[in-house]
Amino acid sequence: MALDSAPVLEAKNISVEFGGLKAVDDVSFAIPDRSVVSLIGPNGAGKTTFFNVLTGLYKPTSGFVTYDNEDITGLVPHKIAERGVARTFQNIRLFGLMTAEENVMVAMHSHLKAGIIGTIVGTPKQRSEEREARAEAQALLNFVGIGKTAKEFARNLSYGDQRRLEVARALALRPKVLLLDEPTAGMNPQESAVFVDFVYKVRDEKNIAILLIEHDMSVVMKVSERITVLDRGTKIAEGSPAEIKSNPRVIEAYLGKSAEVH
Amino acid sequence: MAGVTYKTRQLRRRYIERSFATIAIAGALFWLIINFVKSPTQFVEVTFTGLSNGILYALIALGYTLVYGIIELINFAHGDLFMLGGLFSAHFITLWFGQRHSSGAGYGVLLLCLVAVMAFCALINVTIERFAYRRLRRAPKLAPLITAVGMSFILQFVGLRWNGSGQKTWPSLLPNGNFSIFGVRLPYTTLISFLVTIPVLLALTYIVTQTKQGKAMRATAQDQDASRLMGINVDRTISFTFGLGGALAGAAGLLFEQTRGLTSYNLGFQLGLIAFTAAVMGGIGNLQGAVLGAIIIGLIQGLNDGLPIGLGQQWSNTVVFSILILLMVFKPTGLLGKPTTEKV
Amino acid sequence: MAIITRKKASKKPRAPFSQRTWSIGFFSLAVLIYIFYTYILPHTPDGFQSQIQTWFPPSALNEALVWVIAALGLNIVVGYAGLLDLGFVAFWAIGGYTAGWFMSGFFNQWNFHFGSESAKVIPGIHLSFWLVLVIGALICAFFGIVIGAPTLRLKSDYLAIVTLGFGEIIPQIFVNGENIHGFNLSNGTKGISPVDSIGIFGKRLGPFDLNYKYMIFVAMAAFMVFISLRLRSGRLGRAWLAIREDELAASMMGVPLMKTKLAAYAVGAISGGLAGVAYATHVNGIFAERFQFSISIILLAMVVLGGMGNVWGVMVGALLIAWVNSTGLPAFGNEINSTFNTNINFPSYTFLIFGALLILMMLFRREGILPESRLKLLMHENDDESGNEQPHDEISEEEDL
Amino acid sequence: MLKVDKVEVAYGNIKAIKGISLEVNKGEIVTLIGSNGAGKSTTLRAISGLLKLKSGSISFEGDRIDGKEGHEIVAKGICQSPEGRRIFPRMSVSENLDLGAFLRNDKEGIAADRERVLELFPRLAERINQKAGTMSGGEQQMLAVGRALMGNPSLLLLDEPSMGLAPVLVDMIFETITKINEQGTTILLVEQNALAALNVADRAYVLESGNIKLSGNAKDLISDPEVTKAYLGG
Repeated sequence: MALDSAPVLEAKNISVEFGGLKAVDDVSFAIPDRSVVSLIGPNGAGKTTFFNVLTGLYKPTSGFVTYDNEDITGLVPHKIAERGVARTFQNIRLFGLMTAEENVMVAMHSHLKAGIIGTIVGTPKQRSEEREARAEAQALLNFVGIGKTAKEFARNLSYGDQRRLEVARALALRPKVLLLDEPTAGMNPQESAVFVDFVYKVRDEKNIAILLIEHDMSVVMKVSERITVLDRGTKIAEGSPAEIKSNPRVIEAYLGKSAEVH
Repeated sequence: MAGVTYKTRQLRRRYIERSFATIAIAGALFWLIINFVKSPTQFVEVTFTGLSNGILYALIALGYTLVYGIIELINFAHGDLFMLGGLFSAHFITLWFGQRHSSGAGYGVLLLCLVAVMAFCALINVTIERFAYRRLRRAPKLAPLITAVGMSFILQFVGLRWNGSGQKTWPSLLPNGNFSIFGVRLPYTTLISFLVTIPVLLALTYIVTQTKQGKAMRATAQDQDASRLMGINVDRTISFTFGLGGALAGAAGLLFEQTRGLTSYNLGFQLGLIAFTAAVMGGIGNLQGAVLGAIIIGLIQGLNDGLPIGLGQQWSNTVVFSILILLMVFKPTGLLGKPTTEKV
Repeated sequence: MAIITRKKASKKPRAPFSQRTWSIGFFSLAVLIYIFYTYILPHTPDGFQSQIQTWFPPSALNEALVWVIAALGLNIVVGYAGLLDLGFVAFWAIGGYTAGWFMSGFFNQWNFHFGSESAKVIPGIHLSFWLVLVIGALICAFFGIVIGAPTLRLKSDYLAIVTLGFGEIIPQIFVNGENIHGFNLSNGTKGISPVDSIGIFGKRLGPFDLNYKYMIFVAMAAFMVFISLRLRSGRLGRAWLAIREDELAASMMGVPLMKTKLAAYAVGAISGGLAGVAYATHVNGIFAERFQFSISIILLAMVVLGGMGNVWGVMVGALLIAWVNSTGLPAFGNEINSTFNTNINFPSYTFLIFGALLILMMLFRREGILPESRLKLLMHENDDESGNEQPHDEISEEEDL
Repeated sequence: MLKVDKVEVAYGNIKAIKGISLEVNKGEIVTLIGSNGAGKSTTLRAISGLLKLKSGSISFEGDRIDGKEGHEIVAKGICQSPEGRRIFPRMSVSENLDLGAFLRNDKEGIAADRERVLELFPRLAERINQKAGTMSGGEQQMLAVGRALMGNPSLLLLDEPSMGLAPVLVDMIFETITKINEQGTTILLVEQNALAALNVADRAYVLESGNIKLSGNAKDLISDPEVTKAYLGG
């Protein structure tokens, strides 16, 4: 377990307001290096908003985010991404009309160096760089188990393969943290079970930390080392799967036995 | 402390923008004052010319803003619709009813023509929407935009066949000459522009804010699916909006034809572009914004074209579009527009 | 809302467009046309020659090639990166005036010759055509970045408007540029004429050396094709495509949006500049009033009709439209008029034909004549049998993003 | 009253619901529960005519309503409070309510319903002239439900009325749902908050991946181990 290692990505006292409504209210959260942690909560709890703050899509109203001890609050998304915070999307957002290989190679953008002139002329350096990138993309596709689909348009892949391609694409950023936004949405229980193993494989073989937003409790309970529960924008609980399972506030938030508490 | 850099960066940007705006406004004021001191009567006269241009632009700009507000389409053909409105009016008054001078009967025909031209342009606009844009509502944004450009070409073709390739002049039924208030001489046509435009604008405001159809329009503009759930016939509401925009363009066409006494097939493009700029300036989709933007642009143009110290008419478009670009850079939502939430 | 299953597409992806086949085809056709005009045509019967002169005069061919060069540049902006540009004429104009400034006797207060084949005694700045091409391209790239930098943050519609405004301002500056604080920038509506002829291998091309100009223009078009294809297959091209598809996802994958869009703008502007210089030598002068909005629109039509994103489609579109516009329609009209003894002014139908063409294409064949395979899918995304729009997350972007 | 028969709906090539059949009888509260992406909202949107069916049929009081336009379905007496509220943010509360009664012309009836809605949700009366977009999530939810009631529906479709609300408000919403039902409106309720929904409902359908997995009496389903498992990971 990697919970005691130093945090690779840390958010402190994050609040986000939209037109006076607090979507996230003073949430602090750390992702230890090489850990698998989860963020759960009912619909509208602010999980995706929080996620969007970590990746730079939203700017927090207050609070800050550090990555590798560097302040990355309010940086534009591509700068956060190239530092090594990668993500997938709740509703798959692949570049549907590009091949699987191209999708992965887009994410290598920040690692590649070729300039306009180099590309036009086709310098040996540019050519070898492209070759290597292609090989790396193929390796990543193999890693997630869809190596055969390299030349197919992303939108023609099956749903499960699209999910895998999203992970491969995110890994192409060579991240230290991978944020997965409801990766098992729309999967059946067997597929979800396979996915759990896959998460560990990614963590162990790529040496990265993983943050999971998830609805499927069976997945969350199995895969997470630590779970944070958000409800209506605030953090209501944090702890190991066992602790969370028996936490009355969490049960309330999920099953709506609200009358007793209030 | 971490997080501070980001805040200061934001503050700095805001500060730069503020100072830039202050300098720009101060410069403009300085220019106005100098001109005013130099020749006050001329100043007032060109202000009124600018205003009367501005309200004409407003009529056209509203058509752009109505349509953009409801289906997010820049209706490029709208300016050309205005041009056709002018042509229709000229033919209606001069050729079909043979009115060439200011007279009682002339005013009757004028009023009749106002109704006819509004109906005429409304019909064209509704037809265009029905047969072209509606079928492209789900297509990528570029498709309806290019279709609108195509429509603009077709309307220009109609104008070309109807009017010929040159500019044509027509007699005006409006009284000639000027009247003067406090020593400032103003043409009657300016007065009449106001007399026609203001009721039309009031009627529009009434329709949009008070009637059921207006409510349906505003609802559809905000959320089409939710509107369907309210029982609103979204297709018909969009048609109605196109009709309304068309009618305004028709009124503008008549007004232009009568006050300037000319028609030309490519007029719609030029004026349409300026009116569109006005709509964007005010915050596209926002009705008051369109009127405000149009009046500002009319004024800027009037002042620039007519004041003793100014760049002069030949730079008119450059001035207008430069302001547009600056505005887009610093306040992309326009003067009264609200930041949009984009659906991604 | 989520998507549950996805039928695996049974179709194998189509074999990628064979760029090599197309390139060879283009080259062979260009050579054949050259051979035909230079060696065969003079030996054919007079009747045939005059038919060719009516329907396919070599000057029209050259002009069409100029359009091809510009359209290929616009294709990078619109077709690759998905940025709508309605003011492309500005770059064309800037390129044209670059030729006017550096390849004529216009600045007769100076006398500077470099690499030009024009007589040394003529005052003015006379640089080599090839050098002017480079200068024009650089100036346009510069303006592309200047105009792009503050505006590319804008959402697509607004970007279209700003480019349109830019496309109106630049030509007006040239129209009024006769006396800017006493400096004559552009000679106003009188324009700059004549422009030096192209010098090649120590030979000056006269106005009737159309076949040489043809070769030069073909080479320029080929150069643009080459650039387009090379960039498309590299790192930048992938980033452009990604931005076209999903800007937000692209930025989350480390693609810098501004820089990438600016690159598209700059490369597009360069081709506009090249076309401007070429056009100036083609018509032997620069006339401010020719740079109208309709040029921007015609270029856009070429890109759209040909098939956005596919260089060969754009080339076909550009050749076709340029030909219809310059000779096809008048020649066809004359033919009809003389056959049926009518008196219809066919060129006045240009508006109708262009308008109808654009609308009909958008309604029935949105992807263009020779579509890029992916574009075809994109353009028909939502008109499948169910007609239901794909649901998306709603992420409200803040103003300053 | 409402009969959904083997309905399939697809987005593009992707099937979101794959042959759902369900029935709602007059006077009932029927709930549709299931995890995110199970196809609950898609079902409601299909009933309201916002989505086209790929196959199957929907009938209401004996008439086929699939293939009809959204506004025609509202005219038949089916009103929906959609997922995510979808109120008109730049309009006042009062105007939003008026829009709910868009198709009605009986002034007295409208006034009576308005009174009824403001009685159910007193908070809306306090905010009657406020722009709807500036209200809190809970108030917006009340407005969305109230707006749907203004259509005087015989069948009310509620899509996730408790989403993102504070517990006090959740209770209040469910109490109100019961009240509305007692006043004679049939309700089809889509919820993630399964327990609360099952508590107020007569019958329930459990959706999973676009199919109906379980159905039956709501009271029986509460104690069903499969339902518990789906919601807390067993």
